[in-house]
Amino acid sequence: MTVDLSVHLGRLQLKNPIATASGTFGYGLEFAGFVDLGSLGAISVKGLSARPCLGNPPPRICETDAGMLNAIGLQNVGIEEFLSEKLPKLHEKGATVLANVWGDTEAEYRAVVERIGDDPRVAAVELNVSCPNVVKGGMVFGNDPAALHALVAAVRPATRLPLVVKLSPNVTDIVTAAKAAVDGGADVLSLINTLVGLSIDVETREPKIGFTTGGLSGPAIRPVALRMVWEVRKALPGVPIFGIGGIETVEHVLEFLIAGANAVQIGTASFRDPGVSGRLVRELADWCDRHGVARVADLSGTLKTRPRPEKTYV
Amino acid sequence: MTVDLSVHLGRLQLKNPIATASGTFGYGLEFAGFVDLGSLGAISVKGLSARPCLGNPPPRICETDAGMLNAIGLQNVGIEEFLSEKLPKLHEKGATVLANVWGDTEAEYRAVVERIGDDPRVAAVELNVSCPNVVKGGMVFGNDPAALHALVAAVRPATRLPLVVKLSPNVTDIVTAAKAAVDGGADVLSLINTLVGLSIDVETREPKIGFTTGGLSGPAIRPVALRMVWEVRKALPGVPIFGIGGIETVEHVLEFLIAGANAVQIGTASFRDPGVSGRLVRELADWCDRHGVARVADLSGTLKTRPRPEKTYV
Amino acid sequence: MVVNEALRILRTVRYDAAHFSVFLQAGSIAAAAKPGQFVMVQAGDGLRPYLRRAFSVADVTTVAGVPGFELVVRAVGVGTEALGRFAEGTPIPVLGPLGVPFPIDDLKQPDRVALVAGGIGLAPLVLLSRRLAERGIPADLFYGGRNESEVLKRPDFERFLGAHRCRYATDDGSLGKKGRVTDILGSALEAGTSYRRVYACGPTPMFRTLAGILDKAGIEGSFALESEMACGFGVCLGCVLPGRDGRFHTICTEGPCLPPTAIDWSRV
Amino acid sequence: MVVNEALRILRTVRYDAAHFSVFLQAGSIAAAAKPGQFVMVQAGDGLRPYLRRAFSVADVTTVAGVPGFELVVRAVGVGTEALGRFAEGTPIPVLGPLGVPFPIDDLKQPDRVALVAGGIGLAPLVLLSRRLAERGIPADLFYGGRNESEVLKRPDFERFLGAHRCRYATDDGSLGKKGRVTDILGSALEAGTSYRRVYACGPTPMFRTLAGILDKAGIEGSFALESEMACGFGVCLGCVLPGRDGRFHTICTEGPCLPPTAIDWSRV
Ligand SMILES: Cc1cc2nc3c(=O)[nH]c(=O)nc-3n(C[C@H](O)[C@H](O)[C@H](O)COP(=O)(O)OP(=O)(O)OC[C@H]3O[C@@H](n4cnc5c(N)ncnc54)[C@H](O)[C@@H]3O)c2cc1C
Ligand SMILES: Cc1cc2nc3c(=O)[nH]c(=O)nc-3n(C[C@H](O)[C@H](O)[C@H](O)COP(=O)(O)OP(=O)(O)OC[C@H]3O[C@@H](n4cnc5c(N)ncnc54)[C@H](O)[C@@H]3O)c2cc1C
Ligand SMILES: Cc1cc2nc3c(=O)[nH]c(=O)nc-3n(C[C@H](O)[C@H](O)[C@H](O)COP(=O)(O)O)c2cc1C
Ligand SMILES: Cc1cc2nc3c(=O)[nH]c(=O)nc-3n(C[C@H](O)[C@H](O)[C@H](O)COP(=O)(O)O)c2cc1C
Ligand code: FES
Ligand code: FES
Repeated sequence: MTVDLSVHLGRLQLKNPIATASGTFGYGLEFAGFVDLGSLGAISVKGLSARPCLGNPPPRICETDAGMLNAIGLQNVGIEEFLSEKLPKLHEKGATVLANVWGDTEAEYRAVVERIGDDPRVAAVELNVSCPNVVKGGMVFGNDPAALHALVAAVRPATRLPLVVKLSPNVTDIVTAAKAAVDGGADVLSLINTLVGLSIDVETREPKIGFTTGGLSGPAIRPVALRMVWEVRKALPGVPIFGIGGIETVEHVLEFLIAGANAVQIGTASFRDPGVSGRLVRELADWCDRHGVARVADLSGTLKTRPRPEKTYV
Repeated sequence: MTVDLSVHLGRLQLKNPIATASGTFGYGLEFAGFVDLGSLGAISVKGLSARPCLGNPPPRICETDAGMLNAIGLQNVGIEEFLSEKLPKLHEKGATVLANVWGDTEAEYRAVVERIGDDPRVAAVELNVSCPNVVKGGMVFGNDPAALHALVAAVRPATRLPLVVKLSPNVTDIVTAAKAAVDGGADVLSLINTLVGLSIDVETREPKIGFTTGGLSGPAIRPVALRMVWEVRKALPGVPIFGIGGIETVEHVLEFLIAGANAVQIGTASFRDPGVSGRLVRELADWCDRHGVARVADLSGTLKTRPRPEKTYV
Repeated sequence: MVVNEALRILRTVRYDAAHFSVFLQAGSIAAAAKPGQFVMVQAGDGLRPYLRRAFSVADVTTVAGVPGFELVVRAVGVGTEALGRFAEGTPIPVLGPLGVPFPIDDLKQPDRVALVAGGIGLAPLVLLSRRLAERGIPADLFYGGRNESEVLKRPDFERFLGAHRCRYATDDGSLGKKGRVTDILGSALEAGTSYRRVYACGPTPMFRTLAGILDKAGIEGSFALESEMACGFGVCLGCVLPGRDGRFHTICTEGPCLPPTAIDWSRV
Repeated sequence: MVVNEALRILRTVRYDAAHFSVFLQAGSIAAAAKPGQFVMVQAGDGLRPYLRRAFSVADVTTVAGVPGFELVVRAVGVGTEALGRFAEGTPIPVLGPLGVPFPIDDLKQPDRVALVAGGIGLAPLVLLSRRLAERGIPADLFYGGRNESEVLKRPDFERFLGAHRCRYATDDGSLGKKGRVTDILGSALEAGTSYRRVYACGPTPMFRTLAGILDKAGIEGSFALESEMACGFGVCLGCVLPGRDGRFHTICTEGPCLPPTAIDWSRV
């Protein structure tokens, strides 16, 4: 059986649902020795800003149980160097590129997206809204539905490319955030970014991360990510979703697709095994073949839930 | 050196900071063969309701990476049987008892707390506010600051015992929730309860938990719990805190104390090792001894944070 | 009394890629364990597996003169696989003995009983066979497996019960009758054999069919049930199965051995 | 080229409770590895340790005729401990060779260099010694440890460099001079010895002191630096150290071997 691995996230068409997550796959090129970049569904590059950013002082990372914390501080080469040095090479290798972007203010977000414009070498722009809103005193854009809506709406006119909004999971209600992003003009949602966490060196009594808190990623967060994907899919069945969070095996990929994602992004797992994303493309095809699934797109949102019971008392 | 292990959480005085978490230590008595119940700082019993509750249909639990999901559905013997059958035996064994309680409505919460009243065999009442508010269409009490404030204020007059409010971590801003609880009359805060998660059996395409979602506990959630303890301690330095979430070793206990907890509760770890809580009391004393800490209470909130850097651009 | 102790692995015997026996140091568990009881084993001190896993005490025995007890295991996932990989001599945390055993104290001399095993459900029936043999209670074994090589511990069963009392069914007919274990028990009952009680352990579909057969025949049963367990001693309330009375039965403390009539099989 | 391969453990040699060498099958890493480069090793397929750990390629060698390479390890936590527990023959995922090696290609015959090791920092200096010896470049070793038994691989150093060129310092004076390694290097410099370049690996305080000494003496250095690494090949940006230029240096790709003048030691 030839399995049809292609998936459509609205206007964004991918040859398969295995993408890589921003900040965990560099600018893609670093992985060329481990993965055929053109064989992946998509590559979300390290978050780009209008100006090159130096990032946070170390220590920036630490291991936690079944995961890690990071506070890289969004170090990146800046949009100009990306467009002139990285993107041409990615394009040449046949990569489907998601340009992950961020800014400190709405204007900065807009500036970097405008610079990308309608560049045909970019498949979609992915907005990382987990950035502290410097104007609103450090409150995170993605954690305030009104600020999120305004941000997406401000950025939306800057490009005709599909706009992916990557949501923060550090919210009471992911559906409200999802709606705000979609109302603002998001074509696709990516969920989730990292959970905010803390880890302490008890001998020095210092945080293990220089920035004090960091973003928790890896298998530890997978159940939370899956739940959020399922909630958003239920509430907004027409909105395409990238599922992200602790994916390491083909079973994990399937969990996200069944929960309602249309595609997934592999994050921290690429640190443990730089070849994992390429392998998952093959393993997913094999799994579908063995299970008689002709089109991988048909798996999306097929979770069979039972009706929730009422509480019963004696 | 004799280490002073005693801690004060406002009016709630504990012989040491090692307590056990509700739902993971039964009614305490089941552990009598593994732990001297009187040697623990406190025991929070399985969440009690006005009427005995049957709980959810199975499957109720599943393992996840570095943790587990549960949707027990708050099965419990009810407050009457607790007071007549369990509490006398706990009291006899010298246990310091936290009566963890819940209800479907404010009135039910109040009813169960009134039934406890000022019972001197109970050290404090612990309100589990992670219960869906049936009146408000299933929204969780603890996820809406106004409902949380109203609930705590409604329950507060029902007892003169110290009132502990156990917060839900599934919120955008734990500090807002903490303030709502304290304004409503909470003496002490317990944080955190479980994160809502999902896990899927990809062969059957069914959730592994009958209730679809479940509460994530265990080491996976520790960084999130620690971060929330630190945030609340910073914002409300005078409010005593039970730190909860993935604690398994004495280093984990110390992380929570340093982050700002005054005491901790051991949860899921008691399933893996029923003797862990008793052992942690001894190990904490040893650690303090080795490190020249005369009073364990002095550790609380001693995290040394560095000033957060501004973003720097090239 | 339930104890939580670190017991050394005395020996691991492999039957095939998926099945093996682990012999553990007796500790204070072996002497106390009754047929049908189980232990909770921590396979590794890491995070994967995270929770302990439940295993029936399959037999109480000695290994090269050292007193111990046996677990018979089918590797189906991370915990069972990890358990099979430990080196001999490794101490592993074991909690037990746990749960309600098979009721056998009320059996008297002329009583005859049946033992029904499906797949890895043989495990608790080995120790049961030993104890019944000691008491002189005649017992017929009905044991179904996928094929001959997945029918484990035959020499022990045949030694305790007598080879003539052991009947097998396999999916491929490689041993005994081709078909299901409930078929061969059903034939025996139709042929007029009657039993004071039927002890059984196996997968849910077997239990469901068997519950129907026993109900119809009016024969008492005792089933060693399974469900996912986090604690094994009644505190997590995770291991319940729905009862006929509308309540939920805590399998680790009210069971694992329960009469089939306690369970609402339509909801399992 | 960096490769990601599963390599078998050929042998594990224990020195004391905390120190051991692991010899791995050569794969395509051994032949390509240059002194100062490192590998990222996954110790176990489970969750603890979760990330790979970095180890210097300590030597390229053979074990019972089988080509391989050596890691010298100090067990300090979960990953290093797990690495020491594997059975011989176990395949483990290894990524490498990684990073910028010690610069040695520019050395010419009359050049004389020094090697400075602190504690487990000996590791990359073994292969460096071998290569310098092959090239006939005279090198003095200054090696500091807690005590004699923590001074590892002495026979190799003395074979490659000549015993008379190897000087030791220990905290307790059990081998060589009592004191710190930077003291014995300092004495040599004061006595008038000069070096074309000083290669060093050790803990941060040693680096900081040494950077000061070299700066004052006007001697070039190359330090094999350490920091916590999640990926090892430049993509997580987790392993940075602050540079004198105000930027952050990605230690896994710009290093690990960097001149001390690149780093802002006041902020490390
Ligand atoms: C009282 C009792 C006695 C048991 N005795 C034996 C025995 O003697 N020999 C033996 O091989 N097995 C026995 N089991 C089953 C054994 O506990 C499971 O096979 C084991 O927990 C699976 O763990 P795993 O990590 O290998 O698999 P996982 O990867 O955790 O799961 C693999 C599959 O097994 C299911 N499973 C997980 N835990 C259990 C469980 N506790 N019970 C049933 N299914 C489960 C999962 O849902 C999944 O489908 C017993 C179970 C119970 C409750
Ligand atoms: C390029 C490079 C080469 C190295 N070469 C060797 C070597 O040849 N032999 C050897 O024994 N060790 C070497 N190390 C150090 C080794 O990687 C760490 O000791 C190891 O990561 C600790 O892992 P763990 O799980 O045992 O300890 P953990 O429990 O993770 O940590 C224990 C302590 O070590 C610190 N630590 C953790 N990771 C690192 C790290 N990558 N670098 C420095 N400190 C760390 C932690 O902060 C903590 O204080 C090297 C490190 C780097 C970066
Ligand atoms: C080191 C690191 C850096 C990251 N940088 C970014 C980033 O620049 N932009 C972004 O949107 N997400 C970033 N993320 C988040 C990941 O893309 C992903 O959402 C998250 O790690 C969860 O997935 P995982 O558990 O598979 O890693 C980063 C994650 C890590 C671990
Ligand atoms: C099986 C189970 C049942 C629980 N039941 C309750 C409960 O009845 N009331 C309550 O307040 N918390 C309950 N909790 C939450 C725990 O008390 C604790 O807050 C949470 O598990 C996090 O701690 P841990 O990671 O140490 O387990 C339960 C947790 C588990 C795992
Ligand atoms: S396994 Fe915890 S109550 Fe039965
Ligand atoms: S370790 Fe990831 S960039 Fe250096």
